[in-house]
Amino acid sequence: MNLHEYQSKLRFAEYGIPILRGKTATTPDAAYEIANELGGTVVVKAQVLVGGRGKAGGVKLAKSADEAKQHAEAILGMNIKGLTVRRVLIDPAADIAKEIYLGITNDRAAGRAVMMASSEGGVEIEVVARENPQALIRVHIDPFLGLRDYQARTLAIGIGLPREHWRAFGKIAHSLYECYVGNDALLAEINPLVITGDNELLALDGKMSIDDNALDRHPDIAEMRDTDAEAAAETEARKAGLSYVKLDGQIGCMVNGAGLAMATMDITKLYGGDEVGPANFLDIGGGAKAETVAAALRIILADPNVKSVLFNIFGGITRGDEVARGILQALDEVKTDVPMVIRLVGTNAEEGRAIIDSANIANLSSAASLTEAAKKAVELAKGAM
Amino acid sequence: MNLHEYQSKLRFAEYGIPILRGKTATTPDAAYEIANELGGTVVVKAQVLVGGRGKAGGVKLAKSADEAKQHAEAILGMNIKGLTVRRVLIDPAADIAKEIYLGITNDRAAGRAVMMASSEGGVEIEVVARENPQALIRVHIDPFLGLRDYQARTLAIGIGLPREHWRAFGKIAHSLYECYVGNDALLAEINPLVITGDNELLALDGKMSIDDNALDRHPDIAEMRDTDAEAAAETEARKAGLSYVKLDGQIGCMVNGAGLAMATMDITKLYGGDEVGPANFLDIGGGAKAETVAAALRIILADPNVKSVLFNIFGGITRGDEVARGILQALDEVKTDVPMVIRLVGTNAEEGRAIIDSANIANLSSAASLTEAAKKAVELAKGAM
Amino acid sequence: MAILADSNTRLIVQGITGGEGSFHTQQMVEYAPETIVGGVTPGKGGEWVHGKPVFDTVEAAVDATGANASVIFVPGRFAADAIYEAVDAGIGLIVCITEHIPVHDMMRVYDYIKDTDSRLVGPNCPGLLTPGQAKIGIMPGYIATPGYVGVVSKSGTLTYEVVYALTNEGMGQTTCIGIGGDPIIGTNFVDVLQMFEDDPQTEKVVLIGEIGGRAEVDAADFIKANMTKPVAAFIAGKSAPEGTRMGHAGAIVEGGEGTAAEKIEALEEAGVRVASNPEEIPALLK
Amino acid sequence: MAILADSNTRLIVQGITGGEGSFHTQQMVEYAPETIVGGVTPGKGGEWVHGKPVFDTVEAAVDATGANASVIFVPGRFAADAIYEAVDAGIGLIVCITEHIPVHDMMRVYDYIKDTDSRLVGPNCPGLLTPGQAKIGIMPGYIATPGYVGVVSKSGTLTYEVVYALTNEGMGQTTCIGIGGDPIIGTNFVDVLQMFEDDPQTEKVVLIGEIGGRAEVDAADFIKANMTKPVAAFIAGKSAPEGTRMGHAGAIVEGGEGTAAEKIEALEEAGVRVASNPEEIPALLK
Repeated sequence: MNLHEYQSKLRFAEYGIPILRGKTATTPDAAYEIANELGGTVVVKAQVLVGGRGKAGGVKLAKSADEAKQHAEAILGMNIKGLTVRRVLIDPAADIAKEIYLGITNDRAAGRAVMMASSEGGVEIEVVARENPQALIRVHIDPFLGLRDYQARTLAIGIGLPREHWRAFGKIAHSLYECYVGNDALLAEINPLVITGDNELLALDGKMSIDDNALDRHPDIAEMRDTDAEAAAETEARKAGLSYVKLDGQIGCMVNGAGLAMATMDITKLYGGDEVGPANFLDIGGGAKAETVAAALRIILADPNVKSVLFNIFGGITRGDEVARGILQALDEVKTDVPMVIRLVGTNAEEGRAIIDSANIANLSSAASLTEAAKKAVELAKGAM
Repeated sequence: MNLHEYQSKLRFAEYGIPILRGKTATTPDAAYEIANELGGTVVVKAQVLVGGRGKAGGVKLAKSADEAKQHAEAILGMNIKGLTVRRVLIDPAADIAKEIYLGITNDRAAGRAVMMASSEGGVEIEVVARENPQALIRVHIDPFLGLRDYQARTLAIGIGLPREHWRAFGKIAHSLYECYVGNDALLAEINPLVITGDNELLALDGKMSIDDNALDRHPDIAEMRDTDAEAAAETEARKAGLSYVKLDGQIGCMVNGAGLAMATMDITKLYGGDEVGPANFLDIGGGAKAETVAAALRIILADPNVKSVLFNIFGGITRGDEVARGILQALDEVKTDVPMVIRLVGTNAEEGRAIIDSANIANLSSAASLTEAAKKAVELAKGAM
Repeated sequence: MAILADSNTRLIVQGITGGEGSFHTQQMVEYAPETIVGGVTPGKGGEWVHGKPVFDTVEAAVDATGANASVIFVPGRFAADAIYEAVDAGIGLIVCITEHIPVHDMMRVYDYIKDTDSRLVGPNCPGLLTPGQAKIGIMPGYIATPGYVGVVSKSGTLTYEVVYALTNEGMGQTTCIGIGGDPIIGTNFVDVLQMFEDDPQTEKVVLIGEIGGRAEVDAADFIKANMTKPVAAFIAGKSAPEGTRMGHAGAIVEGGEGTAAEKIEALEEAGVRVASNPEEIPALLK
Repeated sequence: MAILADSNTRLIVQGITGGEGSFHTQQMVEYAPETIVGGVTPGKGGEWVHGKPVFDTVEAAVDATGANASVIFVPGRFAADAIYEAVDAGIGLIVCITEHIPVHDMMRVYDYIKDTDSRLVGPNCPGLLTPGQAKIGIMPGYIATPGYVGVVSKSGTLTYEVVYALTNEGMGQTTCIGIGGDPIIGTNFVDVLQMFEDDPQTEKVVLIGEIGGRAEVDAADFIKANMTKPVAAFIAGKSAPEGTRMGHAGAIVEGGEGTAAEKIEALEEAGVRVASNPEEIPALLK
């Protein structure tokens, strides 16, 4: 789960990282009030869970409260990469002498957290890593020891930070580490971390991503989830315990298991070529209970692009006949004319296919192999276009 | 630094360990008020930093506030193994069904903390360890992982605790561990941990010892030091940065280094036999600066038993002539007639001895070896008796 | 021969009295009764589940049964503790089926276990299957048959798909192992590839990967440098868009890294035959 | 030959710009100039102390000088961090002179270092001296002379006393090492006895212990089981009363355990000649 800039920065502040004390507004009038209260030049920043808001016009400097209101008016409701801006952050404008980068995430290969710093702040870290890898200094952190002073120093030295800033930088690095651990974050990033004209260090922009698997020990964070930033279908899927991602194609895929769901998507794309492809990723998890299948089917069919549906269920321990009955029961609840192909594997898979076939549902057919099922679903989708 | 029972139990309570909510009194009248407020039967317990107060009559049951006052009157001012009782704890009387032991300390050989439990509560753990070692269950704790649930369970199983108490016991074990770590304790012990008639677990008595080396990160604990419980000389020595322990003998020893100080004590005892022996342990630390030597000398001479003083200074890096001058300067400040022997080693030790000898101080002589010096000090002490 | 588990394995089930644990214990007992020696659920010591004794601690189970392997079915918030307990009791092979363990918990587990003699497989994995000998975890037994192909995978049902396809083509397996798709796992592709390379019975190897991370690229490097046995592979997620997590906690392409394309390229460059459809795998191994 | 340090040692001083660090650096440089290659003080990188370069981190010092040993003079609250830094930089021998390190800090350090290739000596110890070759720490160089006796001790000045007595009797030393008297130390008697037993130059060994703990009893068990070379010993604190701490953080007889009497008994039972006066030691070795 990703946090907005203002949410991330408030978390940072709780751990002692210096931030600008701006406020957020959801209306232009509120933006005016905040800018007025802050006085001087302010920055109006779209709070939206996607990169590149600056280029999209979502960040504007305002010399007066009136100007702040105008900018808020323009930014609120703006669509940035498919997401609507519903909130702006009004921060005092900072006097920036130098921008650096400081972030922490988990390094899968090392099995540890890695803290990274770069003297090139304000640039996306992936870009630095790709184009100027030696400018990116990394230290791996022992999860039991935590960040050591000497590691913070190694980062400061590595990015050529003047000695006078080591102490302040070290404090921020420690705070960021504590913030990362304390919030079960997958990523905590200050970008840019600026040195101001007064030689103070300041977190100007921030980003945090929280481990969904740890949200039950952070109920306060779980409450911050911005469902506006999710497709409605994803919200619904999450509530039903399903893992769903909407894609651009025409073939609705319902699969058990994430790897198999991806493979199923890939194969519809393989056989669909440029014409048709997967409409979604959807993992219904273990088994295939009627209510889960029904919820998944409703979500898939809510997508108007969907022209055919492909069920790919590898029963595992479950018996094929049971799965077949679960699917029929779900189809009984969710009526649809969209053509569907079902491919069942598992103990008693043949019995399962027999049950499907004997149910004589006009728009539902079965297939023996994944390849056959995918080809059928592709044909059906093309036929319905 | 050892904490009193009431101090230890308040720490326990901060970490969620259930205790009786008694209060302490330093006067019989205050004891009456507390007993009256608590109502019912109470226990009046001497707060004194030494074991065996029960046998000494320092713990008494009182059925009324009047009786509590009488007991407080008897206990306050009582001398228990050389320490005067200045405070009593008035606790409600507990309904005890069963007493167990739970404690944690550091195990030098393992380099780790060891948590110990025994079904024989109320008995000194050393006695259990000696006489019934299989009744003492131990788990060693990884300092980075902390106590694991399964370890608390292992203790509960090992002491035969009924299953219904595992959960409560586990919580107390975790709390005790956190209390031990959080307070930089060397020892944290609940003895007895009782199961009440209502099947509740309760820490009836508690003991904590805090690492002196960590007191600067626990200023609240450092303030709790009970200087009443120290000999005045020990308090003074501690303030002067000296390590001093009063003993029963006649030869004041002033030595640099703890091991050498003990060895010097041992040798005076070796040559003094049953007649004379060391009056103290005293480590003046590195070097021999005049002000340190003067402070040490004042402390040694304040003991009326002291009949001779033995300086044993192994100069290490320091030069012998410098040490000699430091000692003469100190003797100039602290005038005394007690006979003294000085044994100096180090670069320029002979020059040092020459300086001592040429100062012509009537009651100060020098010796070349430790053996010679100890024998001299023994003779001088015998002569002065 | 096989890797990690065979008919001599002495397995305990941590969380044996829970719903999942009990169900899969039954499956495992049916598959290879002698290999299952007991289970652990705190507070349930002395009970019996599917004919196997339950203990209060792993240590007690090890003392009584001589267990040398453990499979973990306890809920996410207790899983790390269950792993520590198994390690401290000297269990050599620990297979953690539990999903949804937080990454920070796993970073600590990973660090703790690396200096011990225990091997962790998973978490969030289907476990492993040595056909005809041992079943540790939730992989359905009927999909596999004894033979000479080693299978290693990040996935669950996709693994079954491939194993089933191999079995249907008459290509039996030495051991099938699901290592899990989480960002931090105890045993990675390279570890298992080394074991298959060293296992005299394994003749060919199948690797099933997916988007996210660089484990498949590391595997390709290892294969190129160290493997003599032929390897076929499938990488799931070719059609997945960047920046979107696909179910598995680890399956996400971040900052252009971890794409299926780069993994496939690395594997092909290492001489691995990469299928575009998992059902092609048996043909690629022939 | 010698143990732990010789003329090939490349030593850095952590805390080289501090009062203690600077003073003892001078002493060490005077004793064996080639063995001291630099120092570390954060924020002072680029300076020079007694002709040796100062670095901001241990890693930078190792990169520039090839250091393989470090001696730590930083204040107590920074000492654990200094040890971790030295370990992480791959320093093989870390000698911590610093005293007053809290036990809880040391329990973590002890646990961390045991799975690494680094050896810690100390803390709260005088360090070690290989006469004529290397001096790491604060032991005065003039008290020792090259020879064939290995000396290991929990103490500081008491060690000097014994070494000085040996030197005065013409009995030179291979290496003199103070392991420190704290409850948790990196290197114990048994570790050093093993090294002396393995060192071809060491012919005889002196062990200097004191009350508290059971390290001397463990040493006696080790000597009985494994040592062929003669050992003489002195145990300080015979006259110390029970339950009172004697200076050293570890020197306390608790619950009747750790008395001088039981240690002396165990050592004598192991064939060690135990002196009742440290000045007797040379005679016992003859």
